[in-house]
Amino acid sequence: MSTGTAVAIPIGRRLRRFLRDQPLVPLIVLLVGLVIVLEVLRPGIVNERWIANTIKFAIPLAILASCQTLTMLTGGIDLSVGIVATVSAFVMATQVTTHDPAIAIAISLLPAILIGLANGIGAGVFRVHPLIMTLGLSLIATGGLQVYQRTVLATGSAIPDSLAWLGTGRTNGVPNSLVLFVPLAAVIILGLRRTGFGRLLYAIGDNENAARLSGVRAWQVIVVLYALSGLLAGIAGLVYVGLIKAPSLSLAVPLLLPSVAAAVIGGTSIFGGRGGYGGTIVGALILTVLTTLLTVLQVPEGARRILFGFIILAVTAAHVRITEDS
Amino acid sequence: AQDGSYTIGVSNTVQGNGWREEMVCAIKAQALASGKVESLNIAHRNTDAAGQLEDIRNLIQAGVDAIVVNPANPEGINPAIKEATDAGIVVVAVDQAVTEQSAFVLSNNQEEYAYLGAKWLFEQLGGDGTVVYMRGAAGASADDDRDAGFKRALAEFPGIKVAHEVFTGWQQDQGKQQILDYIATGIPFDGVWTSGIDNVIVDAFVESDVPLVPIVGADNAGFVGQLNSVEGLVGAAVTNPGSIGGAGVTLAVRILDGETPGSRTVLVDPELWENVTADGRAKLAAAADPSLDPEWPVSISVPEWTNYSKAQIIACAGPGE
Amino acid sequence: MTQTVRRHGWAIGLFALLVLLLIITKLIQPGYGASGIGSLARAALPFAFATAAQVIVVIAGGIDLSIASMMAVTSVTAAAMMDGASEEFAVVVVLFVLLLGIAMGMINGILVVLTRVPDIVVTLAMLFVWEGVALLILRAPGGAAAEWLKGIIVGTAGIPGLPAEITAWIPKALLVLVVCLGIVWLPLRRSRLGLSIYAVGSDALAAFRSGVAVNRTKVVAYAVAGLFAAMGGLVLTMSTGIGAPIPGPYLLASVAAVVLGGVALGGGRGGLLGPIIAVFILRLVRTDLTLLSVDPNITTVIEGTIMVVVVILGGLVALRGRSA
Amino acid sequence: MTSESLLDASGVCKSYGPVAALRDASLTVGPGEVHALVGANGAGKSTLVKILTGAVRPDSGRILIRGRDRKVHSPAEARRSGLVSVYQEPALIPDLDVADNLRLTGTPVDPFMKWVRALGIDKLDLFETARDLPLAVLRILDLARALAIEPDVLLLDEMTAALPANLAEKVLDVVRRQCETGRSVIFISHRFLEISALCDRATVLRDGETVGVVDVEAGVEEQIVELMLGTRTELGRAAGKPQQSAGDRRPEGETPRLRISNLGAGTKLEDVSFDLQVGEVLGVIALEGQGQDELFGVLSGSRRALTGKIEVDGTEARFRHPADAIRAGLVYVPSNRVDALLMQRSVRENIALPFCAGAWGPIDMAKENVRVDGAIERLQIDTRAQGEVQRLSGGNQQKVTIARWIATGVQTLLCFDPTRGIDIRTKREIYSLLRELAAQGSSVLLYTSELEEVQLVCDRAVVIFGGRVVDVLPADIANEPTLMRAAYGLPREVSSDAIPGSAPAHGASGIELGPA
Ligand SMILES: Nc1ncnc2c1ncn2[C@@H]1O[C@H](COP(=O)(O)OP(=O)(O)OP(=O)(O)O)[C@@H](O)[C@H]1O
Ligand SMILES: Nc1ncnc2c1ncn2[C@@H]1O[C@H](COP(=O)(O)OP(=O)(O)OP(=O)(O)O)[C@@H](O)[C@H]1O
Ligand SMILES: [Mg+2]
Ligand SMILES: [Mg+2]
Repeated sequence: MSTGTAVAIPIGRRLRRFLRDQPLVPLIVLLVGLVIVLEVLRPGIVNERWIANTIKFAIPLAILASCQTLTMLTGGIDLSVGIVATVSAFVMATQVTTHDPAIAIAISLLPAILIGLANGIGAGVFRVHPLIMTLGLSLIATGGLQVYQRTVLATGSAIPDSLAWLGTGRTNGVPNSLVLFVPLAAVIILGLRRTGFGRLLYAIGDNENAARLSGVRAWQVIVVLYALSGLLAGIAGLVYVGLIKAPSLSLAVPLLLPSVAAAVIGGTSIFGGRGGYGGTIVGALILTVLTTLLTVLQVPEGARRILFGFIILAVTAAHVRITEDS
Repeated sequence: AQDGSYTIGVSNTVQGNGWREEMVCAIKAQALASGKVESLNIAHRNTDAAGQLEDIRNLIQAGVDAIVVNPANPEGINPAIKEATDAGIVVVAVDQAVTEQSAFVLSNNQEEYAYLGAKWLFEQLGGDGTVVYMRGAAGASADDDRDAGFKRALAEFPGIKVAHEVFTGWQQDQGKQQILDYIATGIPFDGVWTSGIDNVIVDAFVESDVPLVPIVGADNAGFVGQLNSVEGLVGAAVTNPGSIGGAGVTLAVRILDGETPGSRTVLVDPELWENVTADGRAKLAAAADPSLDPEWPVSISVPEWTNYSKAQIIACAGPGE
Repeated sequence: MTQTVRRHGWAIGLFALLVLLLIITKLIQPGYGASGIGSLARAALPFAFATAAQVIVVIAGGIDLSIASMMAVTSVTAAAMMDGASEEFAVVVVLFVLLLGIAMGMINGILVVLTRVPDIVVTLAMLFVWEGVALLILRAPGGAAAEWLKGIIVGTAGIPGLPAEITAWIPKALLVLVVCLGIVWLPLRRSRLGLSIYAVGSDALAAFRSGVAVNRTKVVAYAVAGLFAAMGGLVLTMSTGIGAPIPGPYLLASVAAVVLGGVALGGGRGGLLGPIIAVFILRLVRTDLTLLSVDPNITTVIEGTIMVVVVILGGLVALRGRSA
Repeated sequence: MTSESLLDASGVCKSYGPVAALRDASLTVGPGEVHALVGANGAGKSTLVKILTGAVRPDSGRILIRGRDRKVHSPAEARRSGLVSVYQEPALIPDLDVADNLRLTGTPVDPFMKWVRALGIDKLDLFETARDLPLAVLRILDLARALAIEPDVLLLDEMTAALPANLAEKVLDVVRRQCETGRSVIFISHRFLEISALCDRATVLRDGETVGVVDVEAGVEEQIVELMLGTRTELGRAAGKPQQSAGDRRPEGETPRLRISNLGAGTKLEDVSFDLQVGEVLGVIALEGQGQDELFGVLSGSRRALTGKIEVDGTEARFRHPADAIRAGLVYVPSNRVDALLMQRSVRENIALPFCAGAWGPIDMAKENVRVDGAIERLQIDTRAQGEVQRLSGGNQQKVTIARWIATGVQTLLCFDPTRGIDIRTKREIYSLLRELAAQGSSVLLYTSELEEVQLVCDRAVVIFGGRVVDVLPADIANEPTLMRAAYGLPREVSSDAIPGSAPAHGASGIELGPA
């Protein structure tokens, strides 16, 4: 039996403890590692322009992943974000031909909030599992978008300069989309830690019954949460269409699974009660860099997907191992 | 059935893509314009060959007179086509061929599509240089056919090398990120061949402030507009009309009327419009149509096969709507 | 008796709904008959196997997002192996592909257990992996299927002892489904292994303390899911005659059918019957919408609405039942 | 039992991150012995049990079974070595019915049913889903299942804590008979009465270390408590009689804090009426399943009343959600901590939860600090592992559930068996806290399964039987025998001067669960 006070904690243990208390650090290390691998494979690729491009593509993904982070904290998920973002982008692009851009943007966010609200009412009031509720509503939204599309075929579409500036532009080498994203991320991160609403998300995800006994009306929180998630998805769609500049009927749909992956890689528990938005942002960056890395790898497409899958798994497994109790 | 009262079923397995949406609108417009179609019965969703089997069988149950189908792949839906033709239903496959002999085929020649564009590009480069090869969706048979055409052209130009081959999945956003990444590597290349994800590629060059290289795309309204207007852009659009669906309706109606064509297969060969020669520029200028959705092919009709007006296809209304 | 009704109440309700839908179908299309039921059964087959695979994993407290990709792998493997091979060789192919399915499922399960990453994340990653594998096996749709295999799910079955009037209504595809699911599910459900699967999904800690080998049980559940997915992949090859490397729309459909069928996402509760009936309901709704020649875009809206409304109604019924 | 020991564990250590659950624990059990394992909350008793039965791996330590070195990696392996445990938490699979639960563990049904009957449950539907059974029944079934496979060493972790007195008595009987056949039992309980009535020896754990092994004989309690707590002071005195309560000084005719009239809910609560005065601690006494769950459910807003009315400070109140009850000043402390806590969140977030329920906006951190720290201090919560509440021991977790309401400023506290499974020091702290609250003008409604608590903390007690109030007793005559008689629905004896501390003669009549 050691009797002295534990002064000499082995360095390994100390490192582990440090990493566990700072779960962002290993994620960032990993991100840097991927960038280094990329630079080794394609010397010269990591330059100012590439970094700006990566950030531009990571931002819409990170905003969509914020929807997953917030809903996953309560033990839910939002599978409608891909189509909601697309709806917003498409509605904006078609409305802008007849309206002022600001009005078109406002109009385009309306369906996003409404879909979110419907998700929230289903999940919060009728207690439908969010997976099913958001899946069902994404089907409904897909159909609705197609119907809408028919009615506006003659109007054409356009991307307002302001959104193009936001999505694609750079000022002194810094992507303009950071103007929107930095405050947004700050609000989400602080909101989760320092507001009653943020605390309630964790509380509901951890133990809804306990929250209820403490006087929390969970359904209200859930309804607001999913409406917020819809709004965020709508914003992501607008930023994305500003970046891609081609409003299609499936614009952001391929981002759905990556948005879930970004939140999970970032350390948010899919069972609720644990996680945060900081990790999600790094997760989105990791995924974006990984996509580039696989693009520049000259291997068959099949092998590329296999690698993508295994790398996601390896990253999450490493993160779980580092952050869990030893 | 007597004149003017045909019911035509439609089966399509990709939803939410401009080309396919145009195809469906062409089908509706042609059905209306023909005056011989009483109603359309459209099964239109994202699914695979097995799902298309289901849709075709449902259409058989619904008692349609003819089925216009854009097949998920050339072989997978043969059993249902056979069942339909056995039941006396006329089946017309559009866009892609099917191997079932009892069906009529009115298809875009995908191999030729790729060959034509690639050959033009390689000639443009003087038979020497490197190109970025931006394919469609991995595992799709149309992509495979186009690959065959591209490889055929490549074989004819030993001086051309493929610097980079990627699958865009026919997604605008993926294509844009991929080309931006590649531009960022700084590795020089001389041309880009795309499988129809084209206007975002031009955007990427413009936004990155790098010199444009020759780009081959499809006749999508957005890209055609760029070929006409973007300073310094050299490129070509290869036609791949979505309006082939309307042609399919015409063929089906003709067969129902008793005018069975001599050959069961009609391949619609693509055209190439480039902006290098005056002739090509004239064609492009004539084809350009800024009022169309950028994802829609500008060839909104197939000469001799369709007789609807532009207003009709944009209205996208079928009989009884 | 009441015990049975209470336990299978949801499935019984779904069955009533299915019968109602069949009657409606007959009203819409008076010609709807044996051939219609036959194509319904064939359309339901791949969905049913995908759903069965999902059911067992969900009962074990997990979820498998890689089911459609595994179906693609087994489908292209079968089609590629049978291409140009003899009819008899197809027997070997079938056995091989079933084993392949079990192996893939086991890999999923082992990764879930070893990495301690939540199931949904592991199988999300494996979705990409299996998709890649399928593409490496066949880069475009192709291959072939033995004629006898294709014939298995076509037409109606003559069952000895039953009059022709009845057997004329029983499609072979339905029989194939019942036999394949029954052979695996019935012995499993009543065995200790089956109970263990329920136990692990219900409360893994309590299961561990009850002496259940939790990890092994999870791996088994995933392996059985892989087996069902392989059956689904085979069915795809049997019905289309080829293999296609791009996964079909079976993943989300399987999750929807599982929930509609009364299996709790979270584990431990539900059975196979309800979800399979739900598959038939969803397919029949599709048929009805086509028969009614509803605008295809509205069709998507209707399908989404039905999903949401049925689950909401189910929730309300369950609440009513509990408070009564 | 001197020669050959059945089980011999020594030097067992186990850490959870920074928390050392066990530092150097040892335990020796001989054949035919009932061995008590005692210690304050968080001393490491449950952890030791889990290690002995393979549910948790130790960091180090040596376990000998019948003199042979054994490594047990799972409860299943432990069972094969003859060690079976009934853990502190129910271990039946909630979604399986009882029969399937038995099949899962390979438990023979006939012996199981025999034990179930011996343990006082006459009617058991084997096809009932475990989730639908009350906690007390689940505990009994756990025990019966363990007994049915005839273990050499039976480990009971706070088996009696969640049981009503009649069932607890049966358990003690069964344990006694168990060791008569040469089998051993390791018995964990916070109730000294049970330990002295049952056990041969006791191993005392303090802060994860074995600090002593004593033979249980008359007067050994003081010694155990001393070992347990490591101090000598303040222990001779019990929490003492209730202070002169505010209730007694109350002027006539003042409106009560809470007036309940003809309340009925669910199938069990039929017709209950009583008043809770300002500054009063009112005990509620009932056997298992007499409607007390429903009563507290209705008062806390978690379920709806069918009949009757509730008046708070003279105005009628209707609660559709706990939030309504909280707004009316009625706050609820459930007995099951799992129901009340956010296990993955910090102590701070748990305590501050009720504030967030009403205020979704930015949190005033400075104000929150003051309130939370005040509550932690007042309840003396051990916050070494405050990052996640699940790392606290049971007693400290229970304190957090109360601290939450102390921080809010409580008017009426509804406590449902708040001292279940809590060590004696913590209990006393909670008692004096309740008295203090009452003295400050709060009211407390206290359901307790430990009858002696009525005289320790309450001013009065209402006894509920079959969903109705059968008696209301002032604390000075509410000794255990009187309460017990009333709880069984028997009329009050004419002379009620029973001797405090004498063992109540309960469990004799075959009482069934559920309303009479
Ligand atoms: N114990 C329960 N049993 C059955 N249903 C419940 C229970 N508790 C809540 N619900 C239902 O679940 C939903 C959400 O419950 P929650 O308690 O969060 O809302 P609420 O504030 O009680 O709603 P309301 O104001 O309508 O009473 C509501 O529809 C509610 O009726
Ligand atoms: N899974 C765990 N993770 C972290 N800490 C734990 C865990 N389990 C127990 N502990 C800690 O180990 C210590 C001993 O806990 P244990 O449950 O063994 O106490 P106990 O003696 O059974 O207490 P009680 O009488 O309250 O049941 C406590 O400080 C507790 O906080
Ligand atoms: Mg304990
Ligand atoms: Mg404990």
